[in-house]
This record gives sequence, structure tokens and C-alpha cells, in this order.
Amino acid sequence: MVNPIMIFILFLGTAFLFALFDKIHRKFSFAILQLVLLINTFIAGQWLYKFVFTSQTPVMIFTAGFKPPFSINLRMGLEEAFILFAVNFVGLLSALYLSKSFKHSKVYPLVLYLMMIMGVNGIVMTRDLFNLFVFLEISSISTYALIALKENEQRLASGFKYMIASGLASVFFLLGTIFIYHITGTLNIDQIITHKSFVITSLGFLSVFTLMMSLIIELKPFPANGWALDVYQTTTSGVVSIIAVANSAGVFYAFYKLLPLIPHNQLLFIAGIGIVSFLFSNLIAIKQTDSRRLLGYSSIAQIGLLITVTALTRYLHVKSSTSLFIISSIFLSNFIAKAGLFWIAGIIKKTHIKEWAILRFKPGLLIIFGVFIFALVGIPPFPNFWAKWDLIRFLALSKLHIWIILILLGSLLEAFYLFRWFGSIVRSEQNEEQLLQPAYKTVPIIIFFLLLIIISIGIPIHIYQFDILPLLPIVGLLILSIFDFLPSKLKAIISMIIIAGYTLYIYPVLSGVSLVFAFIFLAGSFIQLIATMSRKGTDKGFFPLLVGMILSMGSLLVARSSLEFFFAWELMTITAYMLVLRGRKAEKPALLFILFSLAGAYLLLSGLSYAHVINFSLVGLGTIPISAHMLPITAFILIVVAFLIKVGAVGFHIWLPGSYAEAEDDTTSFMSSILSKTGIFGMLILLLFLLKMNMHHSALFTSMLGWIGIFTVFFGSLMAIFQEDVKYLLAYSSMGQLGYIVLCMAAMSHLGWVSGLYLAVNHLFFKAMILLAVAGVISRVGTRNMYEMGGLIKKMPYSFISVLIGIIALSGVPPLSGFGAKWLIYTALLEKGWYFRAGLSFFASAIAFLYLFRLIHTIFLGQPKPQHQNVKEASPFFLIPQFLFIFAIMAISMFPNLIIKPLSTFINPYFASTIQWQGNTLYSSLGYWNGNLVMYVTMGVFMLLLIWLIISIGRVQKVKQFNIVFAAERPFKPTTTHFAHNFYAHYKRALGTFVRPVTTGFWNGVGEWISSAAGSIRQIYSGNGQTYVLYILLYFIVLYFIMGGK
Amino acid sequence: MMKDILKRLTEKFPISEIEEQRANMIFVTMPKINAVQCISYLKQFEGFTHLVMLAAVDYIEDGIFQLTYILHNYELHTDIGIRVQIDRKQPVMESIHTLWAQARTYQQELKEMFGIDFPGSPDIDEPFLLEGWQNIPPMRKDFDTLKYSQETFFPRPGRKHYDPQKYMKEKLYPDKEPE
Amino acid sequence: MKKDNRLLPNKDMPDFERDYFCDAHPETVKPLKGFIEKFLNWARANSLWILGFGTGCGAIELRPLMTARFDMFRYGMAPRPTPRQSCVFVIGGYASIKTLKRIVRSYEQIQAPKFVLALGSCTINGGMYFDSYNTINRIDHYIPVDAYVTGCMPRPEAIIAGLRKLQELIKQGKAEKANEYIENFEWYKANQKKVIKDWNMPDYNW
Amino acid sequence: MDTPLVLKILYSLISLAVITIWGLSLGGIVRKIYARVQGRIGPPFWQPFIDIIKTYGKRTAVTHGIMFFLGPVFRIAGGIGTYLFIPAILGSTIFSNFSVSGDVLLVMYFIFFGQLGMALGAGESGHPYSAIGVARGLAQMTAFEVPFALSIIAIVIQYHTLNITTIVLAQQGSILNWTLFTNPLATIAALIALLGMNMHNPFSVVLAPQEIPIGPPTEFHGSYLALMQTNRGIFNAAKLVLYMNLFFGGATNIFALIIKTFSIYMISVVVGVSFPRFRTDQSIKFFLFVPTLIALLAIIILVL
Repeated sequence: MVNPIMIFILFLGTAFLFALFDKIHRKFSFAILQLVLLINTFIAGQWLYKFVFTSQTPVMIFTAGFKPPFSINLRMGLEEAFILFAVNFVGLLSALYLSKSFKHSKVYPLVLYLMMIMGVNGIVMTRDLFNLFVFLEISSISTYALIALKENEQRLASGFKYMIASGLASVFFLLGTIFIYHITGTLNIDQIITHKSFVITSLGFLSVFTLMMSLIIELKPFPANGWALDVYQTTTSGVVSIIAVANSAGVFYAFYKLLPLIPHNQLLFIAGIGIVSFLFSNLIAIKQTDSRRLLGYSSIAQIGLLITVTALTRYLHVKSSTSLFIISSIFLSNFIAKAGLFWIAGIIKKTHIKEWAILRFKPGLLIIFGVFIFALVGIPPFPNFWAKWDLIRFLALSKLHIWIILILLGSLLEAFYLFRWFGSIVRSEQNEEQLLQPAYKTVPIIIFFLLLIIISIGIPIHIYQFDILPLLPIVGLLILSIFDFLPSKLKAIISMIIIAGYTLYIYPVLSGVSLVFAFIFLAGSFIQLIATMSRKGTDKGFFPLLVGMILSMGSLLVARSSLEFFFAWELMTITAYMLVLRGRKAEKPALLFILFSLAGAYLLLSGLSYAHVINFSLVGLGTIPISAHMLPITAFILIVVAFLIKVGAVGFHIWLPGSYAEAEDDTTSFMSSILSKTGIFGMLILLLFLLKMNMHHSALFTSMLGWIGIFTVFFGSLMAIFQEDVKYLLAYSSMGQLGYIVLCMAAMSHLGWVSGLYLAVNHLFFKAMILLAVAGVISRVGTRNMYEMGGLIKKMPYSFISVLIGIIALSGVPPLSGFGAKWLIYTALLEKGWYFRAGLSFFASAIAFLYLFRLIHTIFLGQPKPQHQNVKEASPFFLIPQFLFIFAIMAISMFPNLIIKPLSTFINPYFASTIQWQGNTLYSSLGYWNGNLVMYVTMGVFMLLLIWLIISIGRVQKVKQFNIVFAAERPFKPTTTHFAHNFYAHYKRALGTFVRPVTTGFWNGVGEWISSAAGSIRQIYSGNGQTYVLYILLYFIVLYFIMGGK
Repeated sequence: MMKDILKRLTEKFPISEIEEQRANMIFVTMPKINAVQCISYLKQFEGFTHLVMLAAVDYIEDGIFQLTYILHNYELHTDIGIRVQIDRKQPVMESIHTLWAQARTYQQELKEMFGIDFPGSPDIDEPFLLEGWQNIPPMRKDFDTLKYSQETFFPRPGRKHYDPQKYMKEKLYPDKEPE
Repeated sequence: MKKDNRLLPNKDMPDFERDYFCDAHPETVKPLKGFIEKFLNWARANSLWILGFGTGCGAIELRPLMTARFDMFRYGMAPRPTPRQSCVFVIGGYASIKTLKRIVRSYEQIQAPKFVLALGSCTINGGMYFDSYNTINRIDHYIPVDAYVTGCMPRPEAIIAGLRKLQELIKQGKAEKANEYIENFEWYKANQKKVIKDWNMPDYNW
Repeated sequence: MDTPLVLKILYSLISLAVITIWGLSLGGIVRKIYARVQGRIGPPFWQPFIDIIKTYGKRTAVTHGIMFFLGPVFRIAGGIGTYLFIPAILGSTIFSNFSVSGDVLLVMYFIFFGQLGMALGAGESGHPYSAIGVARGLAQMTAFEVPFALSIIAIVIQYHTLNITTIVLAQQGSILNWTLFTNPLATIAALIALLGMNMHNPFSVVLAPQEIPIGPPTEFHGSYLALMQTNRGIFNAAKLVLYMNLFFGGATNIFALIIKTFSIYMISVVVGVSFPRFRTDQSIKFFLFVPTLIALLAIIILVL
């Protein structure tokens, strides 16, 4: 083992000799610098290895041979080794990144650079207060010098502000140190901590307060952090990444070291400081357009979060290994991602975030950028995700509700601006520009990227003991990424094979309802994958994401714990987001999608944390501990709202139409017919728990859920009829149909659930069919506006047939399967006694006719347009799945027992059956229905009449589109003859009041409020050094009194 | 009142002829070049804001078309007619659709029926009543409508013509002697 | 459902409009034989649906037929708003060229068997408009007429009488002018095109 | 049930023939009554039959495409199907039709079958008036279905069944057992909905012969029209039979059926002759207000 003191020796020695080395050659001195950092990294790495993999205990190193307090001692433990390793490593990579500027600069920057890293090393290791002060000074002075080195007015100014602020902090630190020494007579931190009872005295409190405050100010808390932001904005990216990560890491660790000094009851205040910083920095970041400043805010926010988490875990006496894991995960995510992002900023060389769009032409860099963003937000499998999971769980356990809300709110704000940024890059219209990607700049980024990936995969496997099953979606995604160069058709086949294989793999564990959903998720996807073969070229990126999404839906089914469920849920969300984002105009809708999805995920997370007693998965149903008979109401509400967001229930629906409609056409059919059912699946599990466990007012809740369901149906259908865009129409229609399923599920009866599942399966069939047909049509006519189509029945008869069958099945007209759903729903509702809901759903189902007729009329009937003269039938890849679905619909229409019987057996374990079969007739307690006979009668009557018509009609002349009776005139333009635009103007006049965009208005209002709040809060940063100093002082004083200083 | 208007008009425009049909209705004749200026003056300064009609008469013997613009003043309840004579060989007149948008319809009709052109008037060449008319404009006196009808419309043989006056007398008072 | 192969030339139509209109040549459909045709003719006679298209001043005389005073419904006659569903076309007096175009179009859109009743002198020989540059003289040169009602204008009683006469003709199987129109299609078309100068429709409006 | 299939079909055909004749005659009779009210002689009551024969007798026809051709078939299949799923006469084997196929929900939804098919056929004709008519018709339908559905729900609450035969059975015994008297509010709401269903004034804007020449069927003629006219008779009668079963105690013999359906029909006829026409949005608002409230009241009373 190398003595850690070697680190200092190396640093100091080389720094002193640097001028000498530099005389030889800059290359030589630079190599020495690299070497030093490399060796130090190696030393730290070696210690880290020992701590992690062997039972090495922390080591104290005494410098002068005396024991403290007479000498300075250093500590090398797991935490220290970890941070040292990180800091030196980032120093090394940063040096590499800066190699060009180092080459052309004077010698001082190199020395300063070394000094700064050494300072941080010192801060981390030392256990002496005064020594800590010295190292703080070293690092901050060298930082200042680095900032101000390049003679640039802005940089000088920001460097100056930095110096003032850190000078102020040093004063506080020194004051605190003096007081403490005065009280305790020692400067050794460990000894001070052991005598920490002195803090209760007012002087003791003041001393500790000043000490901590100085560190906190160095950690740039809101609002006393204006100086830091200027630094982030103006300094070169190589340096700023060091300041933002390494420096902060050091100071943070100092804070961590001294935290035990804070009395237990004051810890929440410290956490409060952090959370304020976290929330407000994220809030203000929304308004930023300067990329570095935005990253700066994000860094400050993350540090704030770290402070909060550290204080809270200490407050809650969380097991040290766990708290270490949480803190280090957050720390690492920010550390790696932030450094990487600042480095990327150096390559882009653009300040405005919109100008980053040139990244779009560098797929490799874009992927890395995306991964860093995801890591910051806490998307699985990145470390932040796991940290968040554990953290929220602990907070929920200790009932710190406010903290959960604030942390998740801040995270959501952060996700908002980061995803907005990402989306604007992916979907921007900017032209390609030359972008220099020198190797010395790219290599550090790639190394960090790989590091992040390794850590991310390591965590679930090592810490959470994940086996391969929940990780399969990622595996699938990676496999397809490897084959991404192949043509689409081949990739579609590979995807189908993967999904088939996956299905076979998980088939043994499926049973009952999970079988139904497996059918929807996997078989449905399998068939729809045929349609994706119509994609041209290689179409990079689509299939990996799609397979990732489908397999994560499969993962939901076989999840064995809440964590696995949540993991799969988040994976599904993020892959779906990426798929939506692929749509041409999907920037805004995709952002809404991910925001609402993440909000839903956070609700789910907190709900699962509150309901920690249950294992939220199908498997978990069987293992409810007897002691836990109460399902907390909060948990129930949180979880149910999360799922309602997913199904797009009314009030939370505004993300739905846009993201369904603006996604690529074949993706939409996946989203609408399959992905939306995951919400239903989740809700089903929740309701099953509700059945098994008691909850206060559960009847009231399901009743409310029923109302939400029926209003979703009503408003979804009503909105659908006023859409001009076919995909918006279908999106609203999906919303309505899912409302029915929610309604049925909420009925909590045998028939209700049977009808819900029946509808879920049926919805898969018809919605996928209609959407694929429409996708085929759009691919041919090149527009989504229905009034721009017309008369396509002659050109695309097969698509017409599938839309026809689809709308009959959707509308519930006998004899097709839709009527089965309607019959089951009404019988279930009437049986349940939900009469008004039944009435309203009847109204909604009548309204559905309106939009369905509009759909088929304006596209396929009416006047063909001249520009569609040469339109051909859609590609067979679109048609094959449609016809498979038609076959399925026909089968279950002819023989409803094919589907209702198994569904009812699946539900039997939960509810007593109220339906019975007599031959083909299905009897409920209220009525009966024989789908088979209905089909025969209808078909018989229809055929007889058709034959009679053919016989009686005589000579028939087939005529063309203008051969119509046009009040003795003739039509001149198909466009004006086709009645399609604003089809239901009269309906709008009658019921338009119901479709005023109230919800959209509300959410827009929320958005505007947040944005303007951010805007006005931002005003406090005047850019003026004195003001910043004043803030720091005020901050200090105010906090002092808040925390109870006397 | 009317006198004043007339007085002002004569001062401003070279009016060649004034015909007072009624106390509140006068017709003035003026050269082609002044007509639209005068109409515009009447509309803007004398309160004749309403274009009652625009009509033409074919004076084939004089070789002219006479256009008559009748304007109405709502306050005074008076009408004034502006008569303009234009050459039959060059039947072109300035358009007044800029003053009254509805004038385009009158002008369109005049173009179709008399062949008087109003350059700049919207849709002036579109058919107004007649679809696909290929002959000379039918309202011109040199167009023989009977001949055209007989050539075109398959007249049913056996049609008899009576002088209405004589015929009615014979039918109603067969006993009376012709005077 | 015999498919015919004769096509209309439609040479007066611009090329781009050809795709919009059916260009099949109309064919005659012979009446059935014997009792069935008689029965059908009886039914046709007792269910005369009049196209509600007032083509001239005579249209005003048609309206009283609906009133209680004349009550054409008792004979099974009824006005019908679309040519597709009507069988009697009443030409209500003078027909200007512009109207003639619409008359031809509507007449061709009525499905066989179809009957035409022409009212007033104007339809017979031009009446008082005989010398007009814009009014045709004899409607039967353009579409076949089953019965005329004289007068200027005929009173509603006269129109009813005309319709009753038409009923008789139908019952006797003598109202087969629809086939006559097809048989003399070229002649009728030539006459129509002689007066309708801007022929912007297909030669037969299906 | 136990009846052999062939016999069953035969019975249904008889039943269908009877209802067709009665439905068409009903139309003729009403026209006669209209005429008499207006002081005219009016057409004979068999006029609808003559019209249908004549329309079938048209020699030529045109078609705009396959859906146009099938539209009327859908329409009449919807009408016949609706009738066939209703037990017309209580206790009669001949008139029980195929009511074993389903309950009142099936009938309610089968009504849409014809309308949807017709709408599609009319749509393919490419005629804007057809589309406007359909848009109006569907819009109005959504509105009058609300009170109708609510009153059916009220009946279900009252009789605890969706089975039409059971509902009829429950109304036997005395005239006071009829839903009309046991649940007058639901009956009133449903009868107002019937006005819309029959598209009589004031809800006749769908057909509006003056503005949009008779709306959806503008382009239909010949045999198509004949099928639709036949359907008008059957469908009308079917709806009346349904109303009779649900609200007026059903019928135990053919005469009761004739008298009751005639009386029910007269209600809408009387209203129809006395009112002018609503605009579409007005009729939607009306249906969603007055009859819906009445029906809701009916349900509330029953639940309480």
C-alpha cells in the first residue's frame, strides 16, 4: 500500500520543480503533470479497491509522528479513497482535455492546476481544522488564478467575484476555527466531534455555525451563489468542469466531514438549505438559454440535493452503508455527467442551448449527451435512479412527506429543462455545421461515458442482486443496437425473434391476468412489428428503442418486486419517450409526454414507498404479510394517479393526443394499442391489492375512479369529434376507450373486470388495425388532415375494409366483437348499480359514432382528390397485421366464448362469477346474449337482401365521382364538394362548451406561473460583486437567526 | 337645393345638357372624360352615396351608346342622372367599381349585352347571363334576334301572327265596324 | 347487369375533367313483356313523383297542386327533391339556354322509365318568346316530351288533366320516350349542342 | 328454443311479412290522416306499396361504388334485424322471432347497424348533402339516445332485468301495471326520444327536403330506395313494438299489437304536425335538457 502522503509529496514536489521541467520542454512538463495525476489516481484507486473488496479498515496517517492535537493527521477510508479517486481521475482526464490550451499557455496554469487538485486532495484527507482551512485556501486561490488567467474582462470579473466570495467564506471558516479552538482546545476534527456537546452553548453554536456556513457558501447555496454562476458561464469548459466537479467534491466532502458537529435537531435546517438551493436553482434553470449557465444551475442544484440528502440521512440515522450508497450515487451521477457535459460544451463551442442542435449530426456524441442527461434525471439504470428509489423509500418510512414532495418537484423541474434541451437538439431544424472533435477532447468524454455505463450496470447486479430477467429489456436494446446497421426489414425480423424468444422465456411464469396482458403486450407487438418492415433503409435507432420498450412492458408482467416493477416502468417510459421524439414535429409533445410520465413515475415511486409493506407486482400478491392489512390511502391515491396519468385520464390527458399523434405513424399504433394498457395493468395490480387488503373508504375510492373513467370516456370521445387531424382524432379516441377500461376495472366486480379485460384485448385489435390502416394511408397521401383526403376507398380498398371492421368493432355495433364489450360493460354497470355512469357511457358511445363516421367518411368516402389520382394501396407490411387483427376480431365475434370464457376463469379467483354459459348464450343476472346467433341472423338477413337487391336492381351503371345530383349543376372541384372540414360545426355549437380547453389552460397556467416565477427569481442575480457579497452576508445572518442563534 | 347642386356642377364640369324631369330628378349630359370625375365628386361632396343603376341605350343612328348613371342622395331624396355618350365604334368607358363595388355587376352586364368594355372592372369578361355567347352582343340594335332565333331554335312550323289590336277587336267585338 | 362497351366521345370536355365523369354510353332498356309490365305500369302511373325543379314561370302553377284545393296526392303524385328519385319532369314553360343545360342534365339523371310533361306555349313553339335570342322554341327537339299542356300559363286544373293524361299513357304502355331519347341520342345531342355553346359536361350525365 | 331451425326461420318470415305490411300501412294511414287534417282527400293508404313497387320497377340504376351498393342493404338488414331481436307478441311462437339472441341492449345497439351502413353508403355517393345529412342525423342521434338510454336504465332498475320478455311479463295483469303508469317519467322521456328517432317535426332537420334534398338518401334511387322505403316501414314498426313492449305492456295478440303501435305512433304524428323544425344544435340542446332531466328524475326516484 502506498502511503497517501505520497500524494502530497508528488504534488508539491512536481509543482516546485515544474518551472524546471518546463524549461526542458512543454511536452515533458505536461507529461509529468499527467504522470502525477495518473499515479495519484492509481494510489487512490488502489485504496479504493482495498476498501471495497477487502475488509480494509480506515487508516489514520499521522504526519509529524505525534498524535493529534499536536500534529496534523490524515484519514484514508472508503469515502476518502472514493473521492480522491474520482477527483484525481477527473483531474487526469481534464488535463488531457486541456492539453491543447496547456501547450500554448505559460507555465503557471499547469502549476496552478496541480495546486488546485492537490488542494482538493488535502481537503478530503485532512482531519485538522486549520489544515482544512489551508487546503481550502490553496484550492480556491489556485482556482481563482485559473479562472482569471486568460485575460478576458468577463473572466477577470467573475474571478474577482469568486475571490471575494471565497475570501468571505475563509473569514467565516477562520472565525469558526478560532472559536472552536477557544472552546475545545483542539483543532482535530475527530476530537472536536467527540466533544460536540459544546455546541449547545451560544458561542459553541455560533462557532459551528460560522464554520459550516463557510463551507456551505463554498458549496454555492441559493441565493448566495451569484458569483459561482458567473464562473460557470465564463470559464473555459475544461477548467469549469474541474471547478464544478472536483472542487465541489472536495468542499462537499469537507462539509460531510464536519456534519457530525451539527446537533441532530439542526440537521433539518441544513437539509432545508440544500433543498432550497435544489428547488430554486432548478426553477431558475428553466429560464436559462446559456448552456454553461444552465449546467451551472444544474450543478448547484445537485450539490443542494447532496446537502439535503446527507443531512437527511444523518437525521434519520440511516444505516451508513445505505446512506453512503445514496449519497455516492447522486454524487457520481452528477460528477460524471456534469464533467462530461461541460466537456461536450467545450467541443460544441456554442453558448445558446438551441445552437447545440449541431449535435444532431454527431450521433455518437448525441447518444453520450443523452446518456448524461438521463443520468442526471435519474433514469434507470443510472445511479441516480437507485439513489432516488432508496432515498424516497426512507423518507416515506419516516413520514417526511414535505421532503418527498420537494425533492421530487425539484427533480421534475430539472427533468423539464434537461429534456427540453435534449428534445430541442434532436428535433431542431438547424443545418449541419462543421464540428471539430479532437481526440484529446473526445477521449475523456468517452471514458466517462463508459465508466457511467459500467457503474450503471454494476449497481443493479451487485447491490440489488438483479438477475438477468429484469435486465432483459436493456439486453434487447443493446442487441438491436449492435445490429443497427442492418436494413429495417431484417431488424424487424430480429426484433420479432427476440420478442418471441422472450415470450417463450417468460411464458412459464405467466398465468391468469398476466397471460392476458402478455398477450396484449407481446403478441400484439409481435404482430405490429410486421408493419415496421415497411420502413425504408436502416432507420437507425428505432428498433433498439422499440424492442427495449416492448421488453420492458414484458418485464412489468414478470416483475417480482416493487423495485423491478418500477425499474421496468421507468425503462418503458424513457424508451417510449425516445420513440415519440422520433416524430417529425414531436419536440413539444414528447416533452409533455416525458414530463407527465416522469411526474407519474415519481407519484408511483412515492406511492410504492408509502406502500412499502407490499411487494407491488403480480408475484407480490401472494406474499402479503399478515401484519400489513392496511393499504395506506395516500399510497393508493398516489399509485392510482400515476396509472391514471399513463392511461391519459381526464385532467391528465393533455400529454396524450400530441404525443400519440406526433409520434411516427407505426409507433402511434404501438403507443395507443399496447403501451397505454400498461397503466391498466398497473391499476389492475393495485386493485388486486385493494381486494386483498383493507383500506378505509375503498368503496368511495373505486366509485371516484369509476367517475374519472366515465368522464375520460366522455371528454375523450367529445374531443375526438372536433379534430381535423386523423391521428389526433384517434388519440382522443384511445383516451376514451381506456376510460371505459378504467370504468370497468373500478366496478370491482366479476363482470366489470371481465369486460375491462375484454375491452383491453378488443381495443388492441381494432385500434391497432385502424391506426395501421391510417398509417398506411398517411404514408401514401402524405397528409394527416382528413379534409385533404377523400374517396380513397377506390384506391385503398383493403385499408378501407380494415378501418370499416375497426370502426364497427369500436362503436359496438352488433354483430362484431365491440358489442360484446358494450353488453358486458352495461350489464356490469347496471349490476353494480352505477346507473348514471351507464347513462353517460351510453351517451359517450353514441358520440363515438360521430368521430368514427367522420374518420371513415372523410378519408375513404366522399370525393377523391385529384392529387391522389395515382395513390396506391398501402404497403403489404401494413396490411398483413391488419388482416391478422381482422381475423381475430371475426373469430371473437363469431365465438365470443373463445375470449370471455378464459377471461372469466382468470377473474374467478378474485370475484364470484355472475355469468354463466348455456351453449353459446351468455347469461348474466340481468340479461343474455348469444353472439353466435346474432352473427348468423345478421349474416343471413344481409345475404338474402343482397341477393334480392342484385336481382331487382336491373341494369346498373358504375359512375364516377362527379356524376352526382348537384341541384342541376355540376361540381367543379372535389375539394369544395367533399364535405369534411369542421364536420360537426353544429355539434360544436350545441356542446362546444364542454370542449373548451380547460385542462390545457390549467396546465398552461401552471407552466406559465413556474416560468414567470423563475424569471422573477432570476432577477436577484444582478451580476454585481457587491450585491453578491451582500447576499452572502444577509444569508449568513438570516440563517443564523432562523437556526436559533442567540 | 337641387339648384345649388346644379349650379356647383355647372361651375365645375362642362355640362352640355340639363334635363329636369321632376323637382327631385335631373339628368345632366357631359363628355366621357369628365363623367367619372363628376360621379366621384357627387359621391364625395354632394352626398350622392347610392348608385341606383347604370344602364345603356344603343343609339345606332347616331353611332353612340348612351350610358346613364343614376345616383341617389339619401338626405335630400333626390336623384341625379349622368348621361354619357360614347362612341359605338370604340365602346370603352372608365370603370366605377372603385367607387361602388357593386358597379362591377352592371358593367359585366353591359359588357355582355352591349359589348361596352370597362377596363379594370373585376371579372369583366366572365359570362353574366349568357353562357358561351358567340355572336355580337344581343342588345345591340344591329343584332337581328328574330333571324337568330329562326336560325337556331327550330321554329315550329304553322305559327300564325296577328296584330294584337286587330285580333282582340275581332275576338271581343266582332259586330262593330272597323273605324 | 350487362356491361356495354360503347363509350361517349365527350369531346367538348377538357382532358383533366374526363376522369371525373362516367363516359359510358346510355343503353335502352326494353320493357318487360305481358302482365308484369302492365302491373308495373299501373304502379308507375299511380305513383308519379315529380321533380321539384321549376324551370320557368309555370312552376308557380305547380305549387297549388299540393294544396287542399287541387290535391295531387290523391292520384299518388308527389313532389320529390332529387332527380334520382323522380319519374316525371315538368317543364314549366319557357326554357332559356342556360336553363336548358340544367334541364338536359336533370333529365338524364332521372332513372328510366321517365316522363316529361311540358307546360305552356313556350315549350311548344316558343310562345311569346319565339323571337328571343336566348329562349328555345321547341323543347321536344332537346328532350322527348310525353305530353304537352297548352296555355300561357295553363291553370292547375289543366296541369292535373295533363298528368292524368300522362297516367293513361303510362298505363297503356305508350310512355316509352326514355328509350326514344337513347335511340335518337345523336340527334338530340346535336340539337342540344347547337344551342348550348359552352358544353362543359359529359355527353350523358349519368 | 325448442323449435327446429327451419320452422323458426319460417315463423320469422311470417312475422316479418306481417310487420312489413303493417309498418307500411301505418305510414299510409298516417298520410291519409295528415291529408284529412289538412282538408285533402290524400293518397290511399296503400300508396306506400305502390310507391315501393314502382321504385323496384325502375329500369336503370347507377352505383357509386361497393359501399353505395351495400348501404341500403345494411340499412334494411338493420331494420329487419332490430325487429327480429324483439319478441313481438308475448307467448306467441310465431312472433317471438329470434329474441333468444339477446336482450334489450342488443336491440338498442342493433338500431345503429342500419344507420351506420346507410351513412357509409350515403358517404360513398360523394354528395355533400348526403354527408351533411349524415352529420346532422348522427349528431341528433347522440342526443336523443341519452334520454332513451336513461329511460331504459330506469326500466332495468324497475324490473331488474334486461330481458324484454320478462319486462313484458311484469306488465301483465292490469293496465295499471304498464310502465306508462308505474314509471310515467321514464315513459315520457322515452316518448320524446321517439320523436327524434322517427325524425318527425320538430326534429326533421336531417331530411330537410328543401335545403339538403332529403339528406343522406339524396343519391339513392330505384331498388336502393325501395329497400330503404321497405325498411322505413319495418324499422318504424320495430321501434313501435319495442316501445310497446317496454312501456305499454306488450301485446298478447296481433290486434293488441296493431292498436298499441298505432296509438304510440299517433303521439309522434300529433306532435309532428303541430311543430316547426328545430336546428340541429337546438334539438341537441333540447334532448340533453328536458327529456334527459325527466329520465334522470325517473332514475333518482327509483333509486331512492
